[in-house]
Amino acid sequence: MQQYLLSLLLFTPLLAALLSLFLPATSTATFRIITVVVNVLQVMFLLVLLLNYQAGAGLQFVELKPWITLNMGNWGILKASYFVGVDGLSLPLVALAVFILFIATIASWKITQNVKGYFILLLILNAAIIGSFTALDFLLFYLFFEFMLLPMFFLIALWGGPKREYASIKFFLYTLLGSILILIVMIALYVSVHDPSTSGQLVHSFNLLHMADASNFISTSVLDPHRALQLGPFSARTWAFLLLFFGFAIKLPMVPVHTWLPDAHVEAPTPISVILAALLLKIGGYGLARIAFPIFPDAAFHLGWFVGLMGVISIIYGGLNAMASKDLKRLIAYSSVSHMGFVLLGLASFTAEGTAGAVYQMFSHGLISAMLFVLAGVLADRTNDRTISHYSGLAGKMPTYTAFILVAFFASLGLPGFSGFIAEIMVFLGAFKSAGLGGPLHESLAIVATLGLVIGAAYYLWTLQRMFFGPLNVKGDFSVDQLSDLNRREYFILLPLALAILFFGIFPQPLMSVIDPYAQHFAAFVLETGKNLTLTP
Amino acid sequence: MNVPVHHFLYLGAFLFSVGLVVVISKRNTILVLLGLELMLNASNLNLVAFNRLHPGNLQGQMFAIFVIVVAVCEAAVGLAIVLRIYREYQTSVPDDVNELNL
Amino acid sequence: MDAIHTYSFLFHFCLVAALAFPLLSFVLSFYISEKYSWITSVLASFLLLLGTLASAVVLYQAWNHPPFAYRLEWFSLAGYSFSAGVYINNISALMLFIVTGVSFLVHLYSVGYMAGDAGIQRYFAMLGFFTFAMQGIVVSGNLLMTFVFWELVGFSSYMLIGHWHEIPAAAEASKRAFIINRVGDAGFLVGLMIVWAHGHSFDIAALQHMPVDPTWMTLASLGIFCGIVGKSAQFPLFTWLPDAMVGPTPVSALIHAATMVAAGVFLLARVHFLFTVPALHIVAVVGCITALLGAVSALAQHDIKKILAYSTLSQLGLMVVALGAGSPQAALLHLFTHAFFKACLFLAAGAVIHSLHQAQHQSHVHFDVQDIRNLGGLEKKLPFTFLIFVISGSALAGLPLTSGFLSKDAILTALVQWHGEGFSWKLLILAAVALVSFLTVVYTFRMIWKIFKGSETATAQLHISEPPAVMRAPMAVLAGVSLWIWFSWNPFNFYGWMYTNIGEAKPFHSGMVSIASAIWVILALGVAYVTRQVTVGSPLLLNAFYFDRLLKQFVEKPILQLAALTHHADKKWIDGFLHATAYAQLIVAHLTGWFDRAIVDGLVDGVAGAAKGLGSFTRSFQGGKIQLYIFWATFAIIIFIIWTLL
Amino acid sequence: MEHLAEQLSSIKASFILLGPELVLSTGIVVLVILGLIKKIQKTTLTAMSALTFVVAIAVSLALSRSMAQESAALFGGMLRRDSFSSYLGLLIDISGLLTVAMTWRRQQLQRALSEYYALLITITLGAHLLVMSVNLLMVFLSLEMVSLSSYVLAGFAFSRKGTEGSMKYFLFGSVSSAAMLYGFSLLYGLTGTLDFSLGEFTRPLIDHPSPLFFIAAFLGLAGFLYKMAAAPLHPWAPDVYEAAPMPVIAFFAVVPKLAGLGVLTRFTLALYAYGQSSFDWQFVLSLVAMLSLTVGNFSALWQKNAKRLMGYSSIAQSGFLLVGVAAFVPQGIHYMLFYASAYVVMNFLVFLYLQYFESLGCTTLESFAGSGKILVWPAVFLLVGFVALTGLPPTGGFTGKLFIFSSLWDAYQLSGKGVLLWLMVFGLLNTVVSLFYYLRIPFYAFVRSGEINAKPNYLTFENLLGLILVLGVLYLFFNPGLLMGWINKINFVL
Repeated sequence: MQQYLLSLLLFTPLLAALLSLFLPATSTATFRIITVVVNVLQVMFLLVLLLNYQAGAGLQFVELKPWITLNMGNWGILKASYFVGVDGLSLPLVALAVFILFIATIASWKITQNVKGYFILLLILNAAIIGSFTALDFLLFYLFFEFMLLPMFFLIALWGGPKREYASIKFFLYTLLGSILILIVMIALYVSVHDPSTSGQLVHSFNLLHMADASNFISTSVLDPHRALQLGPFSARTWAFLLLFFGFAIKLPMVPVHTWLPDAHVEAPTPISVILAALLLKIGGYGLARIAFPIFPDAAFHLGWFVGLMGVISIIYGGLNAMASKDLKRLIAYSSVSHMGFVLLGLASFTAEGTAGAVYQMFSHGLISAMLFVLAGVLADRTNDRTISHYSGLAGKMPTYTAFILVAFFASLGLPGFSGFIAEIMVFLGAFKSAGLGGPLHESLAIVATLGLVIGAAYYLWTLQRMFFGPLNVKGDFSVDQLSDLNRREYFILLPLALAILFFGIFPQPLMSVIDPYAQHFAAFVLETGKNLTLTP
Repeated sequence: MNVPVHHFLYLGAFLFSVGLVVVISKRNTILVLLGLELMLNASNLNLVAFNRLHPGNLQGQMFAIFVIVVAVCEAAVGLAIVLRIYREYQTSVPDDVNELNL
Repeated sequence: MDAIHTYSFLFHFCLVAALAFPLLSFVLSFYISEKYSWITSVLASFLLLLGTLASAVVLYQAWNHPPFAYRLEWFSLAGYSFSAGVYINNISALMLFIVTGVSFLVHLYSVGYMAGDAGIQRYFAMLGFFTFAMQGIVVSGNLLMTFVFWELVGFSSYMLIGHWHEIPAAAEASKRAFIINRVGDAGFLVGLMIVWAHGHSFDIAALQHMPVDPTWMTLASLGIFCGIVGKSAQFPLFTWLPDAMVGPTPVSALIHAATMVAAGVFLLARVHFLFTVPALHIVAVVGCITALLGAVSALAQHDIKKILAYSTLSQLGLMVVALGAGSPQAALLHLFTHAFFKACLFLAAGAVIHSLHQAQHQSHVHFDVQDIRNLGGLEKKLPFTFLIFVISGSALAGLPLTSGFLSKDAILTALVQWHGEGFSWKLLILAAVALVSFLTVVYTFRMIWKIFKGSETATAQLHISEPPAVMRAPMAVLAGVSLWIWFSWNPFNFYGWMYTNIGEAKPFHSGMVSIASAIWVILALGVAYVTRQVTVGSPLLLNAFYFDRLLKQFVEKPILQLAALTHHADKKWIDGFLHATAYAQLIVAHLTGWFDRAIVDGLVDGVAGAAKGLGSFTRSFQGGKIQLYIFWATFAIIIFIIWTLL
Repeated sequence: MEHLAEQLSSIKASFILLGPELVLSTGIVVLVILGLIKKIQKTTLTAMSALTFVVAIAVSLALSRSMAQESAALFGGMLRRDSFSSYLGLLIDISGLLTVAMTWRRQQLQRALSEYYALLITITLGAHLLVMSVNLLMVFLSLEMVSLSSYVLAGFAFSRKGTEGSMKYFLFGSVSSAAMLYGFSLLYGLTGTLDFSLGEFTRPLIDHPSPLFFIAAFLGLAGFLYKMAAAPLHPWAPDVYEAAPMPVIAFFAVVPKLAGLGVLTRFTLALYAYGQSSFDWQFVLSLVAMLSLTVGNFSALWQKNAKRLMGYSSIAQSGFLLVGVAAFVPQGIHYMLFYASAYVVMNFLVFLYLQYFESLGCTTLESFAGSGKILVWPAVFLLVGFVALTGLPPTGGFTGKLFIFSSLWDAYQLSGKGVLLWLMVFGLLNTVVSLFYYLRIPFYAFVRSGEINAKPNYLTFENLLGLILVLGVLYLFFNPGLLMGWINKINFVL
């Protein structure tokens, strides 16, 4: 079974979705149960995966099956494969995905409208997310990447808040724009790259590993690193990198292409917000680390400062916006923008610390943002009002809720003991160290980024002060009586999240030992290759 | 009498242009159809005239004959449509037939 | 470390126990049902007592033995190990004991003080956690771990200052304290980044051999100093400390004595070797400013706790000056003595407040019990508290025969030695310190006089009784250790057992300084007595030079404005219209605002607008008139042909 | 001069290779005759025309199997049957069959059904001939065959608007073909031959390039562009689409387009002369493609009527198809054929359901509101169709676009022409714009709430056919190899 683990993870939800399709829409409970069963199965597969994973052994659980092979005569053979595998980058994210999707299913219990459609879309989304994190073939990745769009669009547009139509379309357009940028590069890449394992015949491969090897570029191609064609101010490779970068940055999201996020979050139903923040954003960072940086290390090296700068801008701009937000969900959404800036900064450092920090941040932010959105959802469920200024002194009325809020807020602002701290400090160390190792980031970037910590503390504590402290008082169209404390289901959604955040904050080693070999390899690879390719005329 | 080929071509071009202008500007559909005929005949003139350049090759003349036939068909279809238009709209001014827009 | 000393199992056990008991207290508090919440208070105090005993054993075993170092790998990355190290030498063992001890006393005191409070579980939980975090800083042998506990101290102080969260001022002050600390911590983090980039280790022992470029070293040490400025409430990040007085008084005692502000000075002493000479000069100047500022501001305060808070500021300033002057021992000595007498003062002040509150509660008279203008003549009603106040106040003032005299003497001596011969700016600092010690006497005397002497005013009608024994006992203990005897046999010579063992002893002691200092203090006492009726009515001093308002005006407000601006800009994206912002007063704001409107806004609005515009343009050829279609097509073809041919 | 006997035998041989066309011609005659019978069942007519298409498909398959892959010149070089034209012919026949299937659902509403079918088959026949033509005369005749029948068919809604559409189509079409004819006449004069596949045709053009030649060739192209509804000869499309019956639009969106594309491919390749031409036809085609994409996509943003929206969509799709030709690399043509095949499937998928919804009263976009909640399957299938037209995975539309644009990238690498890079970026970004309007109908159907008078009925003919088409669209994504393997065998020679 071991060699099919990833396929099992991937196809179980799809099969379940197919099964659900043929069940009558009236038996609502069935769909919930099917989804939970899928989640349980996925957790079991994941456990087997984790137990058999060997840290430092590179890609594992690889499945490589031919998918599309087209013989185009003189032009060569077009080859795409079903190629999946996990390594230190994808394993934490796959684990996160399985965990968060489970949480999201439980959080979806209260969905009453069109249950069948909802859970089918959720299952499709599930498969697409897992697929994106495991695919090692560009075409396959792109398939999953695009596959997330439509379910997400409908999940927001059908089950969302009052401005859901606007938000969903904005989400869709933005993300599609990003994916088109990626598509352009994908086309350019696979035409330019050949599969080295086949001699004699020219095989155009979608294999990401082949693309990441500079010697696999066909020498006549525009993207050949040794014959960088100049197009306007940049070389073709730099352009390609920029397209990929912006494509993924939209997903990340990075300032200034972030505005879809607050809207999508504010309007999306709670479980979807959770998935959006915890998983979909990570695909941006994952794409950068898996595709953009390794394939164009020279361009990445050349533009590393820019990537880092955008990261810092995101950190601060996102933080400032969060500070001014009047809606709790919007605040959390902006804090996501701010936190994902660390991923950019870490990756751009070209150091093991920075890379590990970036991956850790993706994992940790997945947990923390999930918790934050669940919490925001709890309040919205009670009163349908998330305006910060409408609340005051909730601590007395909802003590357990406030306790979880405290955990989530302090975890998010990077208090030691919570997972975010490890991630952020690693990013800082890496980013600062970068210049000393010949990396692209100037020291000042890391120093300016520390402002983000202060701003983060400011907006969270201010929110605490405004909403939870002071005398109990509410405004708006609801009464204090509606503010009941957490019920059991909510409690059991939040508790595992809080424990996980705490666990990975206090015991980083299990996760770090998985990330470490990857981070070292990544940093060394991009730095060395980036430098070498840049030096070759 | 030896008229150079390009004179025919000028005439053809002139006929074509006149036809086009008629098509674009006339307010009566029948006249528009006439303009169309002019345009077709401009080509016919060309095709026949080019025989001068390619003597022994009858393709041009052949073509012209076909064009004449096709033009008849076209006129037939066109007139039928105009009749229908007149029945529906009580007008034969193309500009007034513009319910399909935007 | 030539002789390898093997530490006994008992030592290990007690070390773990000393740290574990406070943490246990924190954890257990959650498991006690709300009905029996009073158990928490007793249990917590008991656990802290055990912790104190354990730390006493640790102190005993470690005293004057080679340092105990233990490294546990926390996690590793890229071949580097991020370890959680423990490093115990005389200083840390002593500090551990003092922290745990003072904390125990505060716990004990709180049993009485906080009895009946609704959030008592939360209170004791955080108190335990606060102690644990501080202990972490003390025993940590690793800068990263220090930073971890450093932040945790910030967190627990946030929880404790804001304990009475229903009071808006408490919520505000706690937030402020945390954020200002965060500002310092950001600097600390920069220091850590520099250290890591150059040394690849956070281990304090290993860092001593780190070869570093002096510029980076200076920057690193200044970065770390930023953290210290935040935590030890130095200029300019001191405003949170007076504000934090809204928290429960025992918490103030803890913060001021052992657990929070002490952390900065302690750390500064511990990483003193990292500091380069220019960095130390800055340290000295900052300390001096803080000391002066605290002392003058204390003169004008009316609130008991505020007076004490500003006095802490100024005392901390003194310690930092001593550190800047290159004498960690003097600073530490003062830190230790200060821990006792300041805790004692706060507890005593708490006793006054507590008693008056109780009395007020019975008689339904309402006035601000913390305002010394409302007080007076309490000597008779609260004799025990008065005695405690006098002893600990003398220590604060640095009167002979108290611990404060000794440690202040040590600082002065260090400064005298530091400034060397001749005339330099260092002399100014010395003078300032002397002035501070003079002022300290004045405001301390004035405070005690106003509370206890004179005639009763507002309190005359009240039936006031001494606080319960559970509160009195800790006060008595702390007053006891405010005497000289615990620090040096000779009341005029600080060069006692403690001083000589907390650092490389510098054999420099000038009797002259002691005598001069004693005379100076007595003189100050005289001046204080003479001017006891004079009130310093300067609002400037009352508000500590309006520093927090300054911060508000020039830091907070612009940031909020900036935030509002960016948000506004983001919003406008969505709504699709612009309007002039009232916040655009600053140039920066203008610039970012412009950027956002022009570039960021432009994206969606622009793209959508352009798309629609283009759409209506391309559509405009589609007017439904067929001849026009033909015309346009002809036109397009002609254009096409011309364009291609040219 | 050949002997008459030889000529006759060659004509006889040609007739054998003209099997599908003969079948279609027979079909026309039979249908016209059947139409004379007063009491004929409408179903009989439908069955008859379906049969015609089925037989035509069968014959073409048999023919392409039996024929050696060499291309064969028919009737003394007037037509050429090769694998390229056979494939396009097959696509056209399949489209015809699907149109008949769509018509079947509304045959009771259709007046003059026998003429309707006869015209449909006539257009198919004309399209067949058009893609086979290598002679300008033949091109003109078959194009007119398609056009004249189309003009009439466009008015087969027998409504006011239908007549108007018919007239506009007629006037615009006649002018375009007149212009084309004028261009042809000049070309004849410049080259001395009407057979553009011959070297004689291209040689003088390479040797003596003159602007006149460019003008002539461009005028010729204009006729094809008009047939494809590509900019700048597109304005008729939305009007005609709005007015004609739904099956007719579906048919118009495919058959004349593919026929025009086929002949345009042959013609431009001849003009391009393997890059020896002094005129940059690549540039011209790229420009046309970009213009079509822009006009189609951006104008469609505003539309409120589903049929009209599809009119603009069809303009934009012509742009995409032209991209494959503009690459001027062999695999570009192959990829274009792949996209064309996918286009047939997704186009009919969309129109099938648009007709279905039209029968329920959904004509404007707003009227689709709420339909997705009651008619789940039709709405989902329609969504798949639109997703495919947008070009998102996992549909054949995506694969087609991927292929087309990769050949474009290849062409860019070969030639280094900036315009190709722009075309690529521009074309792909247009996808985002197209998404905006393609998703509007599903958006109304699923997201907006509204009333619709219908009962969910899963077992309809539409759903069966729709399911087949959906599976086809998905299959083309997951296993493009099968179709591509077939297309790859197409040996493209002029």
